[in-house]
Amino acid sequence: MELHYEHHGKQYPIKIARDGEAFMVDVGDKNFHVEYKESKPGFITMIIDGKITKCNIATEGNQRHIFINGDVYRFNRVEAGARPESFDALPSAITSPISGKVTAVGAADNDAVKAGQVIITIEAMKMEYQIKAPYDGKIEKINFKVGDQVDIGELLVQMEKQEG
Amino acid sequence: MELHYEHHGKQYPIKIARDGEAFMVDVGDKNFHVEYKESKPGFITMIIDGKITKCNIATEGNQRHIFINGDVYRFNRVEAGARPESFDALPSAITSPISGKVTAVGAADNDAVKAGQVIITIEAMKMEYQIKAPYDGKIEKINFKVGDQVDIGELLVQMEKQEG
Amino acid sequence: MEITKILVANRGEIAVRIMTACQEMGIATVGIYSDVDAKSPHVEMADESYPLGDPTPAASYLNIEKIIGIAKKSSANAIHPGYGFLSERANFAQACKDAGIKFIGPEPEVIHGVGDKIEAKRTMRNAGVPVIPGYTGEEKETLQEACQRIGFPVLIKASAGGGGKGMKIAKNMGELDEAVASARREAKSSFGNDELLLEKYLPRPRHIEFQILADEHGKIIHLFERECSIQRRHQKVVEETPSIALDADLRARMGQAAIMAAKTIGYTNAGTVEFMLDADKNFYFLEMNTRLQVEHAITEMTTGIDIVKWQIRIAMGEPLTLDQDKITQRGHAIECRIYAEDPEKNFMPSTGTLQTVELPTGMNIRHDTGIAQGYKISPYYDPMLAKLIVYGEDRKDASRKLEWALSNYIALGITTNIPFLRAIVHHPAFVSGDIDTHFIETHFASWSAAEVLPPEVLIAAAIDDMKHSNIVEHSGEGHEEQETTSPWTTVGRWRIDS
Amino acid sequence: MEITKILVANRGEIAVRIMTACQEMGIATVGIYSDVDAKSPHVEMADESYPLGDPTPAASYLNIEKIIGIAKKSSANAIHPGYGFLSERANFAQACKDAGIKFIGPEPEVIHGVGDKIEAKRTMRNAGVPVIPGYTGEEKETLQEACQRIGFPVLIKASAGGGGKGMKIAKNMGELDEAVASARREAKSSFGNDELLLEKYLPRPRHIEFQILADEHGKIIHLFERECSIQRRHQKVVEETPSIALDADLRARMGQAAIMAAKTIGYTNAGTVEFMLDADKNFYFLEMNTRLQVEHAITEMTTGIDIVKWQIRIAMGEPLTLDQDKITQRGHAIECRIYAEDPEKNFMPSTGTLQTVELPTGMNIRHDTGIAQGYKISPYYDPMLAKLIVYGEDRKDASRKLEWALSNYIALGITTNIPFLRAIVHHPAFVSGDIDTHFIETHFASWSAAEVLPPEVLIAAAIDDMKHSNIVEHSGEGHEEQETTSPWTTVGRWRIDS
Repeated sequence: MELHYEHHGKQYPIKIARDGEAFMVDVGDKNFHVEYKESKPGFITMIIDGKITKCNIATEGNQRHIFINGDVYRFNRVEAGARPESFDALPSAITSPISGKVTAVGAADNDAVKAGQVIITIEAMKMEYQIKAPYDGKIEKINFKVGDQVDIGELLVQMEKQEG
Repeated sequence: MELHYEHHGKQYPIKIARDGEAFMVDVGDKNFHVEYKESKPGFITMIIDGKITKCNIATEGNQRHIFINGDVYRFNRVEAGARPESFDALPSAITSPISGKVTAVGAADNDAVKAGQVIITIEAMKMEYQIKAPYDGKIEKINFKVGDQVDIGELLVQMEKQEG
Repeated sequence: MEITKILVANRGEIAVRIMTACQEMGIATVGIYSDVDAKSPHVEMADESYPLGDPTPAASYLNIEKIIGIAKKSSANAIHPGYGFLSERANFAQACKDAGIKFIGPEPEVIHGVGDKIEAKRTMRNAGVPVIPGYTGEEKETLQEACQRIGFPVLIKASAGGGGKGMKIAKNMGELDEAVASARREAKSSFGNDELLLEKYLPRPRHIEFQILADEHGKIIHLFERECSIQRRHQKVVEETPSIALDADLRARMGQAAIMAAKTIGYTNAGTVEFMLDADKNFYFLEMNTRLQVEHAITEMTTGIDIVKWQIRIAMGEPLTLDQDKITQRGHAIECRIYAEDPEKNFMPSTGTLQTVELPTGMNIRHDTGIAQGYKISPYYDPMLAKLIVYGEDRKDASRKLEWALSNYIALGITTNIPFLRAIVHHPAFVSGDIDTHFIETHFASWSAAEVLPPEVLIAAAIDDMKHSNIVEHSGEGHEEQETTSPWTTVGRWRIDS
Repeated sequence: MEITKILVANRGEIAVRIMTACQEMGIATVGIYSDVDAKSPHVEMADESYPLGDPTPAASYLNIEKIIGIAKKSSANAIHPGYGFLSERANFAQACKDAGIKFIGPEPEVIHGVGDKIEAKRTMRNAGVPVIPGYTGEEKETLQEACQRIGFPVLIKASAGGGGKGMKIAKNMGELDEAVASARREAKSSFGNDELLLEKYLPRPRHIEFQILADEHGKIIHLFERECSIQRRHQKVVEETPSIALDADLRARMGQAAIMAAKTIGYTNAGTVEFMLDADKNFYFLEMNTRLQVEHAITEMTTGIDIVKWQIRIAMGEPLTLDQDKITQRGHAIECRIYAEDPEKNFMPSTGTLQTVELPTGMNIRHDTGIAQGYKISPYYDPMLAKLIVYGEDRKDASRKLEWALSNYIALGITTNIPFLRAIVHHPAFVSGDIDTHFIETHFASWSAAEVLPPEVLIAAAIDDMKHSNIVEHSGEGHEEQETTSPWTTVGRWRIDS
């Protein structure tokens, strides 16, 4: 079976097949023979080409958190050929990077805004976070008003990029 | 509903009924009004006649382990009217108080034995435990031989008490 | 006064810490909790706990009326405020006093006096405690004269301000006029007030603080220093003791200054005197924190003294039986604050649910926390999840233990700063102790955890996904089902019916 | 010699303890496990682990050939034996040496020499270390003359024996003949050998031991004493340091004697010199343990020194950089051994599965364990489940912390000695420090946890049983089902498919 992961805008296609109790995994042009044991949920020991590697996994929807050798890797499982997602380069939708309360709205629907202009301010955990326009453009719709609770990932603002 | 518990040879009959979300419990001639919350399995907070009490429960078969105010109580749930059990006063069966390996057998079927005579020696955790005859009598059957593994509670020896 | 029941007016790890001390001393505890904290460990731990309702801080842990009401209702005769929230509010200390409840901390007037930073500095200067040289306009001299007195570089900042806005540095007299004009413009636009302060600029200051204990009979001691230079957004991230910047002489002088500072204002209970230490080993009083400090644990590890128990004993009117010359500073302790935040995105707080959790344990590892596996991190309060504190025979030993502990600190499901903390501990500047308050902005301005995914990470993810996709193929007897019946997954008791 | 990979030839808490030290030092670890230990934490923790098969001690953790074979196969260049098992077997130390593997402990000859108790005492007496006065028959005097030299009471015991068999006390010369005759009869019948030993009888001795560190360059230091008088079946149950029986002078003299004992035999690495201390504060060499001690942790807490790391450094040939006069003993530490045993039934070991578990945590609580919730306790090895170690500013503070910790130590499903340990800590003789090696038989001869069930216990059981009986009535949507889906019961990650 083929699986695809995305991390920092880069896609990683993986091919995987069972080999008896073990697995054969292709990463890029390299092939690995892997024995895999889950001692308790999320706690994994692998023997990759003879080398013992331990790791931990947490999964939430498409998101994967993997702890290995003291490092944590966060990335997403994606469909083959999916366009890379990135908050920085969202074409028209600005989603909330944090859960919190809207304390200020600095623009209105149909306003023209400049890149860097603060559109919405969200207060979370005693600190303020400013959501800025990623480019010059026009606000199509602001989905929240002052006092609203907003969750991480929710669509805050729909924008139209000014061409040229 | 009525429940019976036994501890140190003594029986405790309890009457219990639901009272809305709470419970009415009779212990001896006293009646208690109890609110009961299990925050996670085995972790319990009760409000007994207005007083907060926390405890922990573990259950295995009829056995109850309850941790309360730093003390641990071990006792059994029994059927109403059941005869009190006691290892010391077993009429004809000697069960193993420990899991281990039989290292010596000091009598044979049909032997006459004296109270205190060692019938079976069990080795467990680097120490030896001697199973002695609780009274003068006759061995009916010894269920294990040297080298056997024996589990806690298993019937080791069937005896017949010598009358008089 | 005998304290028999303490209401802990806080949440999270510090509430748990304080309640443990109370229980060891045989004192009953009262917990309070907002709606989102109903299942928190501090609620379970308290002998009795009462709801505050609405989780908004102002409506819950900052609600003086509600909290005093609960204290009265539960017959608590003392309140421990912890840190943050109401701990440095003079009006809360006063409200406790008015209600006949002992506030575990200094007197309301002392809190009030120290709260006015400018006034506090003036008091300290008059008492002979070194304060950073500056110019407030009160002085009978011109700005230029003040600069000559103070020495360049100087820092010009808005007196109303904070957070770096309206701050300018002048390196010499030639830069002064333009710096002042620019600062005034920014101050005006940011705060609507163009009043300025001027003080000596310390290029690479360290933040060094001294722990104080003062009883109600006039005895004051210090428990040595804590080096807290590693900060982001003016919040401490890594603290250690002893500071490698101090030698025995400087330590003694700073300790004396800290005691003098506390004595001058009639301080009682535990407190912290914060200093800036410049590259030439000059130190200046910065401010005094009139409460238990987040990082108090490193002092406890190196001195062997339980600061919270002493807070309670002092509040009971007991005399300090600790003597300055008997207190020893041994070994080295480091604390890391574990935050739910994303260091790659400007330390933005993160929320979510703690999933796979396994904490490092072992000798000389102290883990103060108020959360557990399965907990939802809400956006209402400070994003600090826990404090990881280690002790070693020396700084190197402690650092290696910290590295080990961070490398074995498994807490998945929420983005935390753990990889960032590891990077700090590995950094050559940290290893050599070459740190100052600009450490993070200097060395970690555009830090990123990992640019590429190593093959073993992809392999683990792929096999895990393949195994889970099997559930769908052979539904009903797949992986999830096995997990549920495995002994590994069974929390709590089992019911093996015989 | 650089040690790069250590095989830990042990199991349980001590294997975990040693592996943590290795990992902090950057040394790779090899674990070994018998069939019943396949899921133990030490197996998970090691970088690589190898099976020993058959759990019988002789076939597994005592199997020199298998263990040396695994060390060679895994390229481990050192072996740490822990305590128990092979730790004091000279032939194992020799086998390691022969295989070119560094044994972390003293030389085989030293282990062998100390293993012969009578020979060891002779060596110590010759070196001027006080040894209990006695008569072995070698002396050129009559039994009566020996008794006059030694002073009554005297103890007569079988030289072949142990466990109290063939032991008799004579309080004066008039009782001597009958005591000797009686001891001889018992010795003959119990051991088939009527040879006797005679030594001074100490009515209420304390067991006091000193921790030693000796490098391979001739430097020896001690890390002060441990009081280990509270024993059952000659196994220690509660240990503490410092001992309240020692003052500074006696401590210094005993420390010197301990160093002398180690020096005399050319001791290297960590070791323990055990003494008996009588009511008149005379001390006598008892024996030397040539290994890490179970109770080493209390010394680590009061001195701040990591004994296991020093064992490894010493084995690498590093010089001891600790100086005797710089080592400080601070505060008070107490250890309790948590055993799976039934104190109401003559400390019979218990087996079963650990169910509801919640451990006390907090500052200055160290919990060394190699088991976890869901573990089956098998009858193959020592019944010690864990060590609970606490530190306090003084003995009272430490005792109260220990009380708190034991009162919050929830480990149900197996009968443990925890209620018994609480009873010890509460006992007036313990509180006042009036302890000796007969403490348990004197004060707890027929101890029983609780005679009656209090109403709240019965109420809890009844409600729990009623709730569970409901499952049957409304099968399919009852309590068990809820438990399975409750977030409380979910161990490990969740899979929330979006």
